[in-house]
Amino acid sequence: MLTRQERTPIIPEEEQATKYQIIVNEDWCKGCGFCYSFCPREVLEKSTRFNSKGYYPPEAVNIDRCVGCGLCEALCPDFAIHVEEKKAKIKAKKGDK
Amino acid sequence: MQKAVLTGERFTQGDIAAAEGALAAGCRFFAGYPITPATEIAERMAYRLPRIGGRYIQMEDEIASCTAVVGASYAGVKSMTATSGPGVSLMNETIGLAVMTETPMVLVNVMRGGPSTGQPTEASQSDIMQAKWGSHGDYEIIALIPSSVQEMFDLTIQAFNLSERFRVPAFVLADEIIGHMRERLVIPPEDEIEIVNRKKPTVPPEEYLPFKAEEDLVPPMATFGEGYHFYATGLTHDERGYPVMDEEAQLALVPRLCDKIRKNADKITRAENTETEDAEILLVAYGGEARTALRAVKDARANGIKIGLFRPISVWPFPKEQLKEAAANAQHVVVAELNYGQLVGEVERVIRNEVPVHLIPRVCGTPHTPDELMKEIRRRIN
Amino acid sequence: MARTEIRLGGLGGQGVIKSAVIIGEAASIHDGKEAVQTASYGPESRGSACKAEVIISDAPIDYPLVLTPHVMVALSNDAFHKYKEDLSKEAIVIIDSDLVKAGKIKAGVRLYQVPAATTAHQVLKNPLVTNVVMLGAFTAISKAVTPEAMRKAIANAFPKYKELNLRAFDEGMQLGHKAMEQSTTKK
Amino acid sequence: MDRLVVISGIGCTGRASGYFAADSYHTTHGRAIAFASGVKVANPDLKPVVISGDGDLFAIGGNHFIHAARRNVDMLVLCVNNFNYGMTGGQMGPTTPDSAITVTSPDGNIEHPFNLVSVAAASGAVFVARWTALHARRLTKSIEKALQKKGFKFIEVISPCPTLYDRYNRYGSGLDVMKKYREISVIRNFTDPMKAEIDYRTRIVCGEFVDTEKPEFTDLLAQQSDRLQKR
Repeated sequence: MLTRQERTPIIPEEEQATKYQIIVNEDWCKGCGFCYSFCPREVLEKSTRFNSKGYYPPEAVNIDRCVGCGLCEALCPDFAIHVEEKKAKIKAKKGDK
Repeated sequence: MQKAVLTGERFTQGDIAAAEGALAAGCRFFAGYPITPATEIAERMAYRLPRIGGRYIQMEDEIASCTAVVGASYAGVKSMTATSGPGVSLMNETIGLAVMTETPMVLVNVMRGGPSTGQPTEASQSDIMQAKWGSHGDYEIIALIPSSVQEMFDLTIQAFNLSERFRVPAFVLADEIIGHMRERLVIPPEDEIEIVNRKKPTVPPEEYLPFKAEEDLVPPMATFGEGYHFYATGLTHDERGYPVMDEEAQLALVPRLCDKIRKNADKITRAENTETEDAEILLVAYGGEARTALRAVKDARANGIKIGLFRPISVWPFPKEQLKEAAANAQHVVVAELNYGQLVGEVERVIRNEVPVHLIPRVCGTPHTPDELMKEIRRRIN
Repeated sequence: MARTEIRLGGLGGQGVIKSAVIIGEAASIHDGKEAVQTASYGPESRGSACKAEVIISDAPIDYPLVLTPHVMVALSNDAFHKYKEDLSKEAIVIIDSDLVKAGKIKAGVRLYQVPAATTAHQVLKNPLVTNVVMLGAFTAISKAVTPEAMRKAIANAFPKYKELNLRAFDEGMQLGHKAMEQSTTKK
Repeated sequence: MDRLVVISGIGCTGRASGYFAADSYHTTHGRAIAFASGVKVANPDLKPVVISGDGDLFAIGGNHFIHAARRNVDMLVLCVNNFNYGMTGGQMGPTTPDSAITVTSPDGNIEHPFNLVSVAAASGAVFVARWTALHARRLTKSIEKALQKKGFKFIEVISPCPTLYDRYNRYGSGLDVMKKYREISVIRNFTDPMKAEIDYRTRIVCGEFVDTEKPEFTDLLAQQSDRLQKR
């Protein structure tokens, strides 16, 4: 058995903090709350400002905790959320091809 | 492997001739549901299509059959179905969809007596108006009416050609007489058969607008799987194919769907005249009944009566100009049809009140005999 | 020959329609004449009286249905009595004398009796060829089609049983000639 | 992507086909599967995906569903089940539960609903799964898996209808319903579809229930045709 100190974290916190961004198309949001209610990492929260339809869109308050699982994007009934890896990573991906 | 085009002479049924005409026109998909008196077409297609690399599918009902035909046509294969009036009643929903999404397809309706289940094994021409107005909404359609086994073959090919050319469903409106009788059918060599295929887009996918019409009011048609990634819907749509519910969209679409047939009518309509030049009595008859009429005209001419026959071969669009010409010297126009009065309305619209238009209807399941017809004509004219 | 109207009557299942198709094919494809074949279709396909008709002509055929038959071939009693009423004057009527009892018939009609069923059973050992025996008799008596054309049409119609059916046809031709020697015209 | 054809019927889910950058077609009510059958038989290289609702696929289109499944025509059918006719204003339909309130069952539905996975399995589908809208990632995996398979595949997606059905039956907001799914749904792969319970209030059995192989219709058609052409 490895002790806790010996294990390498699978997702190093410092790397994680720069990895993902959540883009919200606020005006498409109808405020259903699915995204922030079911985010497994509590990244999203209901914001305090109205969008043009009068709903409170979500905002990523803990983006450094995001693991890019995409559940918020998948659950959004209005295609208003987009989760993507940050540009540095995207570049690397393109380079792979 | 069997040949798609069975060049040569044979003694065969009208229904079989329609199936062979379809194959000669390039039809490689048939979806249908059994119904008298059109079943022989499905039976022939079930036997022939797999032997020439085509596909036959018997669907669960006529709605499914017609819808599968629309799907197959969008998948790029020339497709058809065959049925009788009760089947067309079910298919009308999808005929509207096919009109709206500008789908080339052929429907053979071997008409029988109606309404409802009616007279399955008897002859009738009572679906003339159903073909035109069966589905809801404003639209135009093409319908050709054969008078012989040979014409079942020839007109089925023409129905395919017109349907492909104008991206509109085309009917072959046969009656039970022509569908079931046997005559000589001459199938020409394959290279002598004129085939028309739908226009294909000439622009790359990113510039393609699936419902942008060209000068002839017909848009080029991409098919599924070619990389155009287009969308089509039965809703009112714009040139991109996407639903748009406003006035302008409906105004841009519906008149074009009608006008592409109305304004090209001279390329679609066809009719045949027999002894019409000096005819004082113009008889109008079509399909199986036209053969009675032809005999009646010959007999009457032998007795010195100046009578001629105008036979519409396309009923939709109706050959207005040809009728006007044929009726130039007529003092009476007589319409004989195997229904209680359908095409007579179109004839009246053309003739207006210039000379009397008489109707000789017949709804009993058999055509008039030539003598009966002449008697009816005399009764109305004197 | 202007227009010959032929009617075949029998019971559903006796090959009445098939016989009419063979006559039509012989005339239109092999004799090079014009021919139209029609049938009355009822809901039953076996056992009820049925008829099939052929019109043969040198000129294109306009009206495709039979009005006054010039030739009638009857394979059943029911059909004979049901379909004999509108025969033309001097019509030729050929009956299978094993199956049809010729009762009253119009004056002027020439009646020919052919024992087709017995011949099919006893000579050809196959009752299924009764209709082809009748086709032989029809060809010999009516002369509406040539025997050569009929033989070709029969061969096309029964590719697997060509020999048997051609023999049945030949037997029928002979019976036809015999019947002509014995024929009577109703006065 | 060039082989994908997305086809939908009419209803809340009807417009789904318009959201794809792929060949797509929006049919009349109930006919998406019949259209897809035509597409697949005419060009077997294409991969039809039908996305539609419970009313469209199982009431007006029910006959097409069972027969396409019986024939095993290669297509994926995704049914978004919201237990009522949403687009036309919340009428009862073939999946509306016993005693549920809708505008056409204002005193409680007395009809017995279809269990869709059971209908699909009994009709012959080679892949049958059920997820709720909350199981977005498992659903995605099932869709991926189903697309790899040949034959008639069916996935039911239980979905909230917060503006109509859920409101009439006092189930709360869409979020409340989604939370309810989290509470009552259980994943039981390979449960007998007949026993895959679906009770909006107490228990929704989710999972992949059927995953089997059998000859596909257009393959059989092609084999038969090849054999006949060689004659």
